[in-house]
Amino acid sequence: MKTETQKLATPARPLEMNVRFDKAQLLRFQSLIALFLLCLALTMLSDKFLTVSNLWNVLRQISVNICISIGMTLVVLTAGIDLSVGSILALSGAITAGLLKNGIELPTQNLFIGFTILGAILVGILCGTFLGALNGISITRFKVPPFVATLAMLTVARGLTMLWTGGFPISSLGDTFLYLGAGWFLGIPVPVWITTVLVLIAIFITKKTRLGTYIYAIGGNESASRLSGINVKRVKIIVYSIAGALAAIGGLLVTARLDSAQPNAGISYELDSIAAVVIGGTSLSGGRGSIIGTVQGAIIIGVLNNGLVLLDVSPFWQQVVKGLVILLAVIIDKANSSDE
Amino acid sequence: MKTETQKLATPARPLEMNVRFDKAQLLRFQSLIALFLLCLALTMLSDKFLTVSNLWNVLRQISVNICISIGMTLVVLTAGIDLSVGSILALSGAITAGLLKNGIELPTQNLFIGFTILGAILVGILCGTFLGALNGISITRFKVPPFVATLAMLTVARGLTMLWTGGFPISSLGDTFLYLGAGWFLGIPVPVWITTVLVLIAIFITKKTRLGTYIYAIGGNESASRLSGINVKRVKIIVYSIAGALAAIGGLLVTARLDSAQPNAGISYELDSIAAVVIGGTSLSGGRGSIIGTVQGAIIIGVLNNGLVLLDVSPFWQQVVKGLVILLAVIIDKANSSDE
Amino acid sequence: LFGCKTKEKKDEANKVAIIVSTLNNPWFVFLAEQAKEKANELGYEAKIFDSQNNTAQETDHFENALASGYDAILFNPTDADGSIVNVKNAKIAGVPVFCMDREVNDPDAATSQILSDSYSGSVSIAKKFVESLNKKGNYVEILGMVGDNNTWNRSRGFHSVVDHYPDLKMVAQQSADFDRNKAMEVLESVLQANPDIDAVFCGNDAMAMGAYQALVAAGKADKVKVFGFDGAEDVVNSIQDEKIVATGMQFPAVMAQTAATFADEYFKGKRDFPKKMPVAVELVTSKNVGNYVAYGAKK
Amino acid sequence: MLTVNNITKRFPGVLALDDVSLCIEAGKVTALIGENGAGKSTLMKILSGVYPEYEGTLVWKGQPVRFTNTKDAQQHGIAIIHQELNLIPHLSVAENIFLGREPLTRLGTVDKKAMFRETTALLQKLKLNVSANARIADLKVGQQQVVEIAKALLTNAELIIMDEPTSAITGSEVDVLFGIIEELIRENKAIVYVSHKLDELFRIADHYVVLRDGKSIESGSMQGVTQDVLIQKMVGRKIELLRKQTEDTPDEVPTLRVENLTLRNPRKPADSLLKSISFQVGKGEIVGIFGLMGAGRTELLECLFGLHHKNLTGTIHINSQEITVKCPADAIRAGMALVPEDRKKDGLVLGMDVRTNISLTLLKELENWGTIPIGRVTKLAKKYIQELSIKTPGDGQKAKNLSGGNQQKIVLAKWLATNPLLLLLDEPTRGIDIHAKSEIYKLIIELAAQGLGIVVVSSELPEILAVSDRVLVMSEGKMTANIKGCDATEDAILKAAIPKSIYEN
Ligand SMILES: Nc1ncnc2c1ncn2[C@@H]1O[C@H](COP(=O)(O)OP(=O)(O)OP(=O)(O)O)[C@@H](O)[C@H]1O
Ligand SMILES: Nc1ncnc2c1ncn2[C@@H]1O[C@H](COP(=O)(O)OP(=O)(O)OP(=O)(O)O)[C@@H](O)[C@H]1O
Ligand SMILES: O[C@@H]1[C@H](O)[C@H](O)CO[C@H]1O
Ligand SMILES: [Mg+2]
Ligand SMILES: [Mg+2]
Repeated sequence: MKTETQKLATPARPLEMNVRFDKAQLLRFQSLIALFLLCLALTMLSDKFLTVSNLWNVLRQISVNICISIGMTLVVLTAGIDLSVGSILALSGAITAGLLKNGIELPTQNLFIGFTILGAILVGILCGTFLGALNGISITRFKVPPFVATLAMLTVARGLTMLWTGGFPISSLGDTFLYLGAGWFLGIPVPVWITTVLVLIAIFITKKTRLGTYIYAIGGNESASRLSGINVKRVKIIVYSIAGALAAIGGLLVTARLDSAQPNAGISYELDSIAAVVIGGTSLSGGRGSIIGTVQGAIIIGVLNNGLVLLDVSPFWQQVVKGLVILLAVIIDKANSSDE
Repeated sequence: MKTETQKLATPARPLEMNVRFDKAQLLRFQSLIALFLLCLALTMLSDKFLTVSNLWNVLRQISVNICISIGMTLVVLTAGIDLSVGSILALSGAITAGLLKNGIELPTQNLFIGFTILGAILVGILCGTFLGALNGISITRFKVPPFVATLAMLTVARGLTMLWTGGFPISSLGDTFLYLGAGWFLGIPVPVWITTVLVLIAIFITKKTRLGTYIYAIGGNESASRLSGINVKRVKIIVYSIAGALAAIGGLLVTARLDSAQPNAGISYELDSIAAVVIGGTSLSGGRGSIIGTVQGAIIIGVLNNGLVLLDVSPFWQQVVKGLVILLAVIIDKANSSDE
Repeated sequence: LFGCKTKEKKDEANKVAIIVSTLNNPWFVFLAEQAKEKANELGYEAKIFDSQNNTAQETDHFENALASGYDAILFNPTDADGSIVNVKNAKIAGVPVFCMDREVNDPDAATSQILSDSYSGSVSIAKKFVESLNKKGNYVEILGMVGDNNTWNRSRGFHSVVDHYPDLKMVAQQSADFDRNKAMEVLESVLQANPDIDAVFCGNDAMAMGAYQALVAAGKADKVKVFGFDGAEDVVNSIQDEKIVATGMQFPAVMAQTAATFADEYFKGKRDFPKKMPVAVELVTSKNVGNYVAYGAKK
Repeated sequence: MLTVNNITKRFPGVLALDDVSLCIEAGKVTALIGENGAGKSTLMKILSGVYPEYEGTLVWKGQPVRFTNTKDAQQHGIAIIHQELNLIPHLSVAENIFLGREPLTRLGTVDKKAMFRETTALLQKLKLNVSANARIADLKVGQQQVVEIAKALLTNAELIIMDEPTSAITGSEVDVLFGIIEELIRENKAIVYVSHKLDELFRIADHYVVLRDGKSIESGSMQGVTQDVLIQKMVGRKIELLRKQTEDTPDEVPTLRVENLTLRNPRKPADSLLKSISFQVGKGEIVGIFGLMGAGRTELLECLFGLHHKNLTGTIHINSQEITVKCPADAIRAGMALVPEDRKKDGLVLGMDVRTNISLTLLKELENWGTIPIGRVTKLAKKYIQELSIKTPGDGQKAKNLSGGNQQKIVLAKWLATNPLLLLLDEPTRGIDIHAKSEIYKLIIELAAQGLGIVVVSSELPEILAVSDRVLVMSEGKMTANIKGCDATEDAILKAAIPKSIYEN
């Protein structure tokens, strides 16, 4: 028997290895092809595209979407979806801004401002995490379909934002805070630093930790996962909380960049985010996909937006072109993936 | 042995009978509970709610969403999704309006206007059907995930609308056309007539025809359907075309009602529509659900919007309340369904 | 029964519906709230309806408002043409409609229209624009929502002046949906393609602030002149600090209060209202900014 | 009637069929045998048009053919009962049976009446007593398999392929099926029959064809062939299915003690699916639970494993310690492991690789410093791939690409990895080849020897008799017999399995 198993295996293994390689890396290679072609085209069309400053510019602009899309990827991997990210982003941003602006009741300001910023940020992120957890709870405990649960949250959180801000922006939050969104550190924009770190953590979680494996398992076959002793409900609640927290961080970045919390921030961000996830090769039915794929999905979208403006395509045509290019990108990827 | 199998199954049989009953009717009963409670509450809270005129209001207002949601239900039943309905609605509406306004090159107008209206309408619907078919093709032939394919179409169709209208509304299309959206027939608003007919046709298709069975089958288990010799690709293309056609009809209703085609009509209608479908008990993973459920989902949303306005809820609070009520409605339904 | 219905209607206080195109933009929030305050002050019940830039939803609001027996509508249309039907229906139902800020293209549908003249407003901005660039330079135009007719009123008004100066070159024209963040990102990218621009004209103040932020980030804030439209708080302050050159001050408060007062007079029996009552858009620059506050003139 | 010439089929990393040739005669039952992963299903899928790409040729009634899809094959008169159920969960039995070939009324609508009529007739013929309107999702695995059979019978095909049609059904249903097969043979139709239950082959097959590692080893007439000979040909060497010499368990504390377990039927609170069940499993004891389809065995195991906590009453003791299991996690913590009945639905994450599937129950233990060292996972996986001789190109292969039998072994592996106190096996050798079977029996007995308590639910009497120290029999949710292994005889067991109610009339 043994000899036999080996016999079967020997021709197979090398093949297998890169099949396996596929699964882990393929998606990445995939999106890279489309991304590469896209960049190539833009470089040829505009000499302004492939410049250091423009690349930083693109990266800074997509950092928010990437930030949100990390959480979205985890959610989608569990075969869920989160439509509330945009509203949670707005609410957390507004809360942080509000606390920063009016929330300082300490004697010696300049001593405590640093602390206050940190405090305001923490509260903002906590609020995002909490709303995310609520999503998770209504989905697991009350069995509400993720689409409905998070759609409800989308409306509620937007309403709360309006109530908290009264519908008016909260502006001029001070340079220290602005730095988070607009500053540079070691020649790299601060938001890019932040998202990079978040991406690395997310990759680590998905590839190396138990939580990561559980997320894939639940998306792949929920009942088998439950029978294997995985606490499905807890994992899902955690995942939605993470998504909420990341949306909140996204909110901080937006607010900091604008030096102002806009009550209508983040409207329809959920679409961009899900788009990044799906273009990145993650399946909406769960169980398959990768953070790195999502990052590339986000980059494709970002590069596209940037390119269309560089070429000063008229606002009308932009949408047409954008849609077609995205379609094309995904088709190219499919064509180049041995994946069913 | 024979007698034995019989004996064994007897306990199971009644079980399955009413289980079966569930599946067919439960969803309907479900949503009715939530809907009933909602209406009860509103009737008690406002004497304006339960008036004939107001009920016609509600029905007229939801007719467009129902119209779109019929197509959406079919798509979702095949485990797909269509984000492009809003844009297709805008484009078809604009095309019809454009043709009506500028497309008349016949000598004796008043003789041929009727024809022209019909012609314009047909072209509008055809265009919607065509775009829907394109969705279906990129999903089946090019294996683009429905989310991306229709998201791309959302952008493209919106762009085309802007190009066609130049960003300006196309208005005053004549009373005959207006009648379609604002008129009354036998004491019932015309749009309500139109949607009712469409709903009946859709129920007929899903319950009585092969196409209907195949739609459920594909959503329930695509590979099994393929093995049973169903032409999955064709069915899907048909379904997305239908969705496109219905979006176009929705576009006509909106345009006719406003006597003007708005370039930014239908923005974010896909969310309302999917919400109606899911609240109506259709599962986003396909294979289960019903048109009638969707209709009730749409009514719930419509009644809610109407009610919140009748009661003096401030616009900001409205969003909060709306979200919570929808969540509650679904939870109530879940609680009342013995379904897993 | 009908009689008693009308009778009880008599002793009810009149109700006023305030239907605005969107509350996703502080400008309209302010407009709506001013109208509400004034109406309440005059002793009427008032409720705000948000059309969310969706004319169909606006129609729903009209129907619901008429169904629930409002007696007057203070109206900020989503669309000059699309909203005509709604106003007409109200007229048929015998409910007066007073338009605020945005116009409906029908001379006698509305009882009266108190309008902010976006076109001539941006004409005067354009004049300032030409002057402060002294007739030459590269500029960028950032449009509002391409589906919104104020976007085009402003763009047209602006170009009706600026296009007469061949040395003023528009190097890019992009839309940012009246949104601060979008405006910033768009301009960031535009700056990549056109590093040496001299001015940016924005379709509203939210976008002007976004544009300014982008310029700061690119270290060009002092070289490039930014022009806005609205008279929003951030921009008024920025003009004070000479960060932004000029904006067109609209007077939402004035428009809203006038509309509410008209409604009051209507209830009291007055019928002859000016069909159109333009409220001038005033040019705000660092010279006269002292006379203004957010969305209006200093009292 | 059908000749297969030099068929070769490759999958990424696998040579599934290697130059296979055979021929199938009308009016005969051809048995196709081979170990798990030998290539049986793959070959059948080619014959029925599922896989259009392959090397080699098919000759159907003298004509060379190449089916482009299943419909194509159907139209040529070839029907197949797939090994893995291919039904639409939320459609009715009738809709499933007629899927893709619905009868139409004059109006062009689906003729539901006709479908209902014919289906009911068909179900009667197959003695499956469920309504033609019942939803597939509400049927048990066994009942579903009968529907799958009905589906194939509906087309009056000339060649009917049956890929392990009896893997989920028991005595009476099998008899019915064989009755029908004989009928078909009388109508001079051809049958290809794939099964790991050799005794069945001797009952109905005329010819046999042996596949090994994707090659056709040999074929011939069943006349005068013995089990051992067949096994020899399949496995390439001799194996004897050992029968455990049963021993009484020393009366120390039992590993598992269950008292008055009663399971309310959530849909009809009136009746209960399990009626006050009490039994024990001693340390190192193997308890076999026999019952006819729908007896309640699966529910019983599921209850022990915490799946029906809400509707459950009664007490469970592990090592004389009362425990409450609210969810599988609790059960696992208490030292239980459950190999479920339906591996695809509950056993495996099909989209994941073998390695992860095996380690899924054990990640907590493998974890160090909050990370999962891939090395340990691979080591664990390789160990079990070895021990259970799981046939896979590598521990990175996706579970869904393994043959049915090998998938089952993975499920076993992932539970053995938790080395539990009590092992619950629901139909543990369903679809598993004779060789693997004996390996698994050996394993079960070994594990028992190491002091594990083991419960084996099976619908195969020989299996029950082979491994049990003690045999429990269930019928209609009641425990109807508790027989010492040594006194366990076929008819004693069957007698207890048949519902009492039958004797009354
Ligand atoms: N879709 C596939 N992709 C890759 N490999 C596959 C695929 N299907 C089958 N195989 C491989 O082909 C070989 C034969 O599989 P097959 O299912 O035909 O075996 P089998 O004889 O039916 O086994 P069993 O008796 O367990 O059903 C196995 O090694 C299996 O892993
Ligand atoms: N979904 C269902 N629909 C109808 N009856 C059911 C269902 N689930 C369980 N039952 C009934 O519960 C009882 C026990 O079923 P169960 O599957 O546990 O028996 P079993 O002995 O495990 O059968 P099998 O041999 O198929 O595993 C049977 O009477 C069965 O008819
Ligand atoms: O007048 C309003 C405001 O300028 C707003 O900022 C955009 O829309 C215009 O109609
Ligand atoms: Mg097989
Ligand atoms: Mg069972």
